[in-house]
Formats: sequence, structure tokens, C-alpha cells
Amino acid sequence: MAEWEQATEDIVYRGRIKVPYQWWVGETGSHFFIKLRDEKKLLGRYCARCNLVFMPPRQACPRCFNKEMAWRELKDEGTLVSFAVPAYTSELHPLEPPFAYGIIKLDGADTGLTHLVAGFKEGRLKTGLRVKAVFKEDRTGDIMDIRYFQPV
Amino acid sequence: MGKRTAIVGTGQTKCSSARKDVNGQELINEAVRRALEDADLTLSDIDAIVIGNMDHFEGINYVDTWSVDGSGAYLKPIIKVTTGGTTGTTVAFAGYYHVASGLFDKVLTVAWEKNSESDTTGAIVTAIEPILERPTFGGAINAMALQASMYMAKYGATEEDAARVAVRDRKHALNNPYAHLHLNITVEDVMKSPMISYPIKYLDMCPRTDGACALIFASEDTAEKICPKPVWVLGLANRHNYTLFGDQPLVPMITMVEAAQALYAKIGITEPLKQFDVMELYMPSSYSGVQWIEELQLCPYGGGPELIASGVTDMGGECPINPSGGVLSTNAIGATGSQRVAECTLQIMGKAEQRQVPGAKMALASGFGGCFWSDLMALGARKPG
Amino acid sequence: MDKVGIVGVGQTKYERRKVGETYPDMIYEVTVKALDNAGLTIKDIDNVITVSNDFWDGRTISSMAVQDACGCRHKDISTVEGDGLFGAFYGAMRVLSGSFSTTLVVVHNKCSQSKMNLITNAMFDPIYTRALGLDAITSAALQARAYMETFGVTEKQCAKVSVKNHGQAKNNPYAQLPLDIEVDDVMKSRVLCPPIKLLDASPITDGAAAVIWADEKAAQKAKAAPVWLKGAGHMTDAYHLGDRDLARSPALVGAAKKAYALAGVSDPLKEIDVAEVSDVFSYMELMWYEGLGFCSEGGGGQMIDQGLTGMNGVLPVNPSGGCLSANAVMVAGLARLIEAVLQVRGEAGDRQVPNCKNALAHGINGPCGQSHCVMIVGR
Amino acid sequence: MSQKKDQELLFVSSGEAEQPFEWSAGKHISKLLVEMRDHKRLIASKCPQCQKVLFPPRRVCADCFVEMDELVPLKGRGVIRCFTVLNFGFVDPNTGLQKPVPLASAYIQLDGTDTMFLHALEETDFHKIKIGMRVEPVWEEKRQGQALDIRHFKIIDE
Repeated sequence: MAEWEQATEDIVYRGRIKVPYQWWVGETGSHFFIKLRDEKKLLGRYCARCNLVFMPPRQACPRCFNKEMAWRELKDEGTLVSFAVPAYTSELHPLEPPFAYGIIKLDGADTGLTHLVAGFKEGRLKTGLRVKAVFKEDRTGDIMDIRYFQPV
Repeated sequence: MGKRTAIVGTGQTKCSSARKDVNGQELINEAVRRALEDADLTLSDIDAIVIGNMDHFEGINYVDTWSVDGSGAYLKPIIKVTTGGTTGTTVAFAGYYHVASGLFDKVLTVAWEKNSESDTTGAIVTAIEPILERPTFGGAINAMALQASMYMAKYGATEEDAARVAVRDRKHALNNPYAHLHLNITVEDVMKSPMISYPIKYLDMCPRTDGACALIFASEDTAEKICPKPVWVLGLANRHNYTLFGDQPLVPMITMVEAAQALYAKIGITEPLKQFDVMELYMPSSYSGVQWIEELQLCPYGGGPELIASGVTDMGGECPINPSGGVLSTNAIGATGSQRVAECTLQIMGKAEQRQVPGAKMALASGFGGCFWSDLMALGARKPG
Repeated sequence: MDKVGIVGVGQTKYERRKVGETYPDMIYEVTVKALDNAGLTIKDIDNVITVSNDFWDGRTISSMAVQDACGCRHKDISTVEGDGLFGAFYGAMRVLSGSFSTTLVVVHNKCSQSKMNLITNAMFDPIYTRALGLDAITSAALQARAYMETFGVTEKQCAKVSVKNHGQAKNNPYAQLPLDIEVDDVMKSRVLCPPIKLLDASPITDGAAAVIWADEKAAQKAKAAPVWLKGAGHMTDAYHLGDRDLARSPALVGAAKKAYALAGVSDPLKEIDVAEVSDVFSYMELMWYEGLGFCSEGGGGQMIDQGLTGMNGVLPVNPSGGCLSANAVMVAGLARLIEAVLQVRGEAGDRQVPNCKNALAHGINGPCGQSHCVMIVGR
Repeated sequence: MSQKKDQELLFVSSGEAEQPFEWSAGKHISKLLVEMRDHKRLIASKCPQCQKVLFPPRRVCADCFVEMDELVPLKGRGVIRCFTVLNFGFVDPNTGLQKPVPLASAYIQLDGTDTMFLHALEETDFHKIKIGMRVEPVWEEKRQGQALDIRHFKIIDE
């Protein structure tokens, strides 16, 4: 390293990427969110070829590309497949602790929905637990219209 | 030695300023599905997938793994390649090398962008060195205008010279159902359009587009069984020199000069204007449409305006450029290079319908992006020896 | 498959924060090291693959930063975004295509310059998942629980991976976190998100790495004996976490199957002499044992209990110290490959596995090891 | 599909989300920024092999693939090699706010250097800017060791 390099302070430039995004949900997803917003209904998509109900919904079957999928109304209750309770705080966390991330297999679906779990006593979460969706009062047509799932 | 490799299918989505009807994965799926239909293949025939776009245009990290529902990569190999504006050609290059390596027989490539999901110029500005250049950089329009001002000063080219390219490409787009813009305009219209970055006026510049383009590459072992007229990759070359914008001479644009020299030497091109029947070139502004044909050796330096005015590059000319309507009519940035390759493929397959260049057998596709970077791919009807 | 081999390797020291160094500084360092290692000059390189990630770097076209430093001027070049091992695989393909005789592959990452949880949150679907605020740690905890509960793998078994790898790192001068620890230390380390604790997780790391591929003819010019590519494969699982069986890794099974088939490996535990796998979290190493076929499904915990993957085991895993001891995220897979090459060459110093003929390197992309690349190199 | 053609099409917004970064400038750019901040001076790198002088300074000469240790002081003045005046508004990704336009910029070749670099121009009427014009930096009073310590370059008569 040259002499001047050793003598030079290290400058660190603090900047950011703050580009505003608007992600189009598409026709299929919009239908799902409108039903969630207006009727508190959770709809999955059924592929008859694979005999699978996907949640969240897909326009076409991700396994076989079948485009003729059907809507299936699911229960707002399901089973906790896995969960994770963060022990650190983050600006990303949408709920105050204690809360958990959970993968929830809604009754009638073959795949799990990743969402939040709250309203439980610390240390009382278990896989296999039955949980039920708690909907937001003022729903805006996005995934956070479900506030969280809570143990039944 | 590597496998000889051909393109056996192409798929392009409907392009528009905002594809609100589909999310990103669904847009990708539209292109993939069309490519499979075009090649008469199913997803199970595909051995590997390559995908590309720009992360900060849609704000998605790990697009390869995110794309699975649309790209069909479930339990298949997939990688992501990305190089800015050249992404679409970079993706096609990677499709070629996958097959030519002999490790994969049929490879699907997907290039896409949903520019409606962010502020495109804001996102482009993030491509630039953050400490010294980003604070004063104004995006692609800015960069194209800087180069144009230098070109005009050097050769005395005029705003009207560039406007002719804007008119030509928009006219060609009228025959392309995949084009985003269908504009029937005159040189006067271009000249009267608002100045957005001297010397570039509104109609001199490409639009921002949502769109995707898929290609299917196959090896010499199967290409001819899949497709009656596979389109062979004859050669490819690229140059992504330079880290900072001001390091290189912009006139001539040295990356394209070098890429053309390398490609032409490889495949024996001495008179590109005569030897290629059609070209699809990534030219985001009308000014690049005048200048870069010089770097491609279609005419001497400074001869661009005359060549454009002569009509040689119009439909019906000796070597039509951008029968698709080019980038000036459609620019889903990550997809754009692949769309050039797709149009060359359609031309050689004889599937270009209203915009078919009769008897097209050899075509040149280009990609542009990054720090004035260039990609070139030559395609042909005849299997390389 | 034609022959393509690695003739040169270079790595920076992996550190928590290289405050005085830019991406091109690091890339120049590893490029020069790899060239020196191969006994080649930049003129001998006829194409380059750079690997980087636009999110980590805070720059669209992050590769633009390193074009000068990787010596690509007047050459063909391309960029893979993802783990370095995927980039290395593409670099090898370009040689196998017959278009090039050598490929330089470089990768960089400075994880110190951005916020891990914001960067990894952007892996998740913006429409259905991202607003929940998941990141690499919370998503991994979902997988860890699914895996451990399904097969009865314990936190102590995971802790043994951490003890093993941090201990092995003591013999690797490039590692960031060589540690003398015991299972108890891991168990008592700060809880991040149960069952994951601080010492179950890989650190924040800055670093870069490079390898040079050469075909048979070009390899003759190099001073080091080439380490040949024997087989490689890559594959991805489904995207949404709930679409996957998080306790299993079918994509790794598929990637390994392809690599083994090309390499003619039928019993990896016997035929592979050393493996470098992606232990971003301690539980992952155990899961990947299973996916790689080192043991049967659910047998990862027993494997570590029996010491089969320690330095004196039947198949030493991560003699380099693994990702747990240095994880410059995009660099990780290439670091695994470089260690594999050093082991085959017999140049791994105090961590050398005796008589190493075939080595395996592994890298992952996406949330919870969604996408895998497996590569086997050997003499 | 069951839904109507004229259905409401939704989007999800990123809101105020941003990613902060701490980019290391490295020794060469740090030295430049310190010189700018403390002395209103510009420096470049000189290649020991091709003898070219590159601005901004950097470690590697791409043509020769060698390290550049030598720094060369510059006088600061230069010449416009090309220019534009942008009137197209966009979101500044560093702030999330609209960037003010018109934004005049140029590739400037500083005296004694072999490269051009991008910076802002004071003059925003494109009719009044010509390639070949001489320029000099206009320094901010309070300098923080960043690119915009030079507010812009102004056209000068020499």
C-alpha cells in the first residue's frame, strides 16, 4: 500500500435506494383480494390435473401449467405447519411481540399460507395447532387484511 | 467440441405501458407458454431455464427462485443472469452456452420487465456508481442525449437525420402485433414533439413497457426434429468494458466496434450490409439508430445519416433494420434484447407475417446497456459447418 | 462431457468489515491471486463471468463496478446473479461450449454495507408475503422447526455442526470466525429465533473469490495441475414456502443426482472424499447431508453424532469452516469450490483431508435453500 | 375465468420502504473526496504503464491491468466534451423525491486527464452550451466529502 493510502481516512458514503414500487396483483390475485376485502372469504385455486388446491391462488398451475383452474372457497381456519417466533426486533415486523411467523394449511388447501400468528401465550405455540384468521376491520384489498391467525 | 445450437421456438407477450391484468410471474408465464406452443413442446421437455431482468426495476431479489410459478422451473435447473439493458441478449447468450456445452439439450430462456411497477428513470439511475456519478445522472435519456450531442458535433448530423429513424421504426411497428406503440408519424411530428433532453425529443425516445420474451434453444441432436426450420446461432460476441461512463470514447461507441470486429471475424462477415438480410438492433433513441450502424460497419463513420436517408434500412431495402418496430416502439428493458433475437428468429423461420423480409436467411441481433455495453448475436437458416 | 478444470483460485481474507475496500479493490486482489496461482496472465483469459447481487450492492447492474478490476477489457463477459457456484457452473459451460479455452469467474459481496434483513426480505413475494416482514433468519427458523420436528433432530445436534465448523476454521487462514467452542456455548448463545441461536447462524462477511477454468489444452500452460470438473447439477424447489415440504430438499436430491450421474458416483459417502456444503445455518448442513445422499432421510442428526463428517470421519464436511465461519453471501458457493480444489490439490494445509481424490462443493439460492447447485471436482 | 373483464385491478405499494447502504469509497476516491472537502482540489490516478491520467482516480488501469499508486494533482478546469439538459422528471432513488429539472450535465475532460467524467452544469439553457467550452468547478461553502461538494461546473471565458 502506498504511503498516501495509509494516511488517507476511509470515507463511507451513506445513501439509499428508495424507488417507489407498485406491484400489479393481476386479475387472479385481484379477485382473491376483493373477496377477502369485501366478504372476508379466502379462495384457493384448484388444479384438477394435479388434484391440488393452491394457496395463495395462482392463475395457472405451477406444477403442470394447466390454465383451467377453478376457485375453491377455503375455511378461514387451518393447521399450523411450522412457526417461528423472532426474539429480535426489526422495523420489518408488523406486530408487537409476542408474535410468530407461521405456515398455515387452511382447511381445503393443499399448500400452506405463510402469515402471522398472534394472540397466543408465550411458549404455547405448537405445530399442529388449530388457528383461525382474524380479519382487519378496515380492509384495503391486500394480504394484511388478515391481521393474523390466532389459536382456536 | 460444443454442440451446434438453434432456436426452435419464441414467445412474446402482449406489450403495453402497464400490464395490470397480470403479476410478474403471470407475465413470464404468458411468454413461456407461447414459446412452448410455438415449438410444440411441453414443460417436461425443458432441461434448464435461464431468466433475466433487473432487480431494482421491480424490487425483487432472487428473481430466479421467485419466478418458478411462471417460468415452470419447479424441480428444474434455473439461473439468473443480468447485465442491465443487455440483459435480454445476455439471457439468450446463456441459453446458447447451456446447450452448446452439451450438458442440456433443450433450454428455455425468459427475459422480462414490468417497468410500470417503478419509476423507470429512478431505477435506471441506481445502475450508476453511487458516490460520484449517481448524484448528477439523469438516466438513459440523459446518457443517450450526451452521446447524441457528441455525435452531432463530430459529424454535423442533424435532428432531422435522427427523426427519420424514429419515423422508420414506428412505421415498421404498424405491422407488428407485439409492438407496444403503433404510431403513424412524420419527421415533422418528431421535430415538433417536446424536447426532453437536448437533442432528444419525446418521439426520438423509446417508451417504457411491460413485457416478456421467451426463447427455446435446442442442440443439433434434436433441433431439426422439433422444428422444420430451426434458426442456428452462427456466432456471438460482446463487450462490457468500462466501469465509469466517461472512461470511453462515446463516438465511436467502442464496445460495439469491438464486438462487431470479433463477431465478423469469427463467422466471416466482410460486408455486413450485403451478408445480413435483416437486423434487429437495440437502439433506445433515434440518434443511436443513426450512429451505431457505423460501428456495425454498415457505412463509414459519419455516413449514418446518408444510409438512413437512402432507404436501404427500410422495409424493402437491401437490409431492413428493425422490422419489428424496434426498441423505439417497445422497451420492456430486460426483455428487449431477447425480443431482438426473437424477431430475427421469426424472420428466418418465415413467420414474420406482414413484416416478413422476403427470403431472410441471415440476421443480426444486438443488445445495448450498462455502461455503453454491446452484445451481438448472428443467426442463420443454414446449420454451421 | 469434455474436460474442463480449475487451474487457479484466489480468495480475500473474509472479514466482518473491509471498510477501506471497494468491490473492485477486492476483485482485483482475487483476480491477481487466481492468475498467479495458475501461473497465467490476464492475456491468457478469454472470457469472464462476474457474480454479484444488485440488492446487496445497492446497485442495478452491480457487475459494472468490477469490469476494470476483473480484467475483462476487450473480452467477452457475462454476469450471473446468485450464489458463486452457479456462476462457476456457467463459466464451465462456456468452456465446454468450445467457444472459449479459459473462463475467469469472480464474485464479490460486502454484507457489511447493507441491512441483511431488508435485503433478504426482498426475496419474498411482494404481493402475498413481503409485508409480513420475513427475513433470512425467520424463514430459516420456519424450516429448521419443520425439519427438526419431522425427523426428531435436536438443537444439540445442530450445535455440533457449529462446534465442528468453527473449530475446523482454525486451520483456515481465510476464515473470519475460527472459534474454540463447545455445544454448550452454542446452546447458551443469544436466541435469534428459536430454534436458531446466534452460533447456529453465519456471520456478516465481506469478501471476494475467483477461479479460473481451462480446457485441456489451455490447462497445459498453467503451472498447477488442473482439478477437473467431474459432474455438476442444479435445481430449484417451489417458491412459496407453503408449497414446499420444508423438512426435505427434493431440489438438492435432483441436483446431486445429476452431478453424481455425470461423475459416475453411486455411493457418495464412499466415493466423495471431502464435501463443502452450504451451512448458512447449522441445521442446513444436516439437511443437506440427507439431500446429498450421505445418509438416509432424517439421518443427518445421527451422522453428526457419530462424527462421520468431522476431520477424521469417513466424509469430512466443511474443513474450511463453512459459511458458519465466513459468509459473504454470493461468494459462499465459490469459497466452497475453492476449498474443494485446494483439498484435491493437497494444498489445504493443516486442514488437509488425506488422499483426497474427489471433492464436492455445494451452493444455495433463494429462501430456505430453494435452489441448489452441486459440483464434483477431482483428479 | 370467472371474473368479469371490467374487474377492479389492484396493486400493492412499497410505501416508504427503502434500503440504506454504506458504500466504502476506497482509498482512491476517499483521497479525492478529502482533497475536495479540505482543499477544493481535484486529483487523478496515473498509470505506470500507459502513462494515462484517469479521473476520477481508481486502483486499476483497465487497459493495462495494473495498479495505480501515483496520484496527480489537477488544476480543476476542463472542457465540455458533450452535454444535455434533461427536462424529464424522475424520482431520485437516493431520496424518493422528484429530482428537480432542468438538470444540465456534461462529460467534462479535466485539463491533464485522458478521461471524461459526468457532472452537473450551471447553465440550463441548451442553446447557450457548446461542446468545447471551458468550465471550472463551483464549490459549496460547506463541503462534506461528497460529489456535490462541487455544486456544478460553470462555463468560463479564457
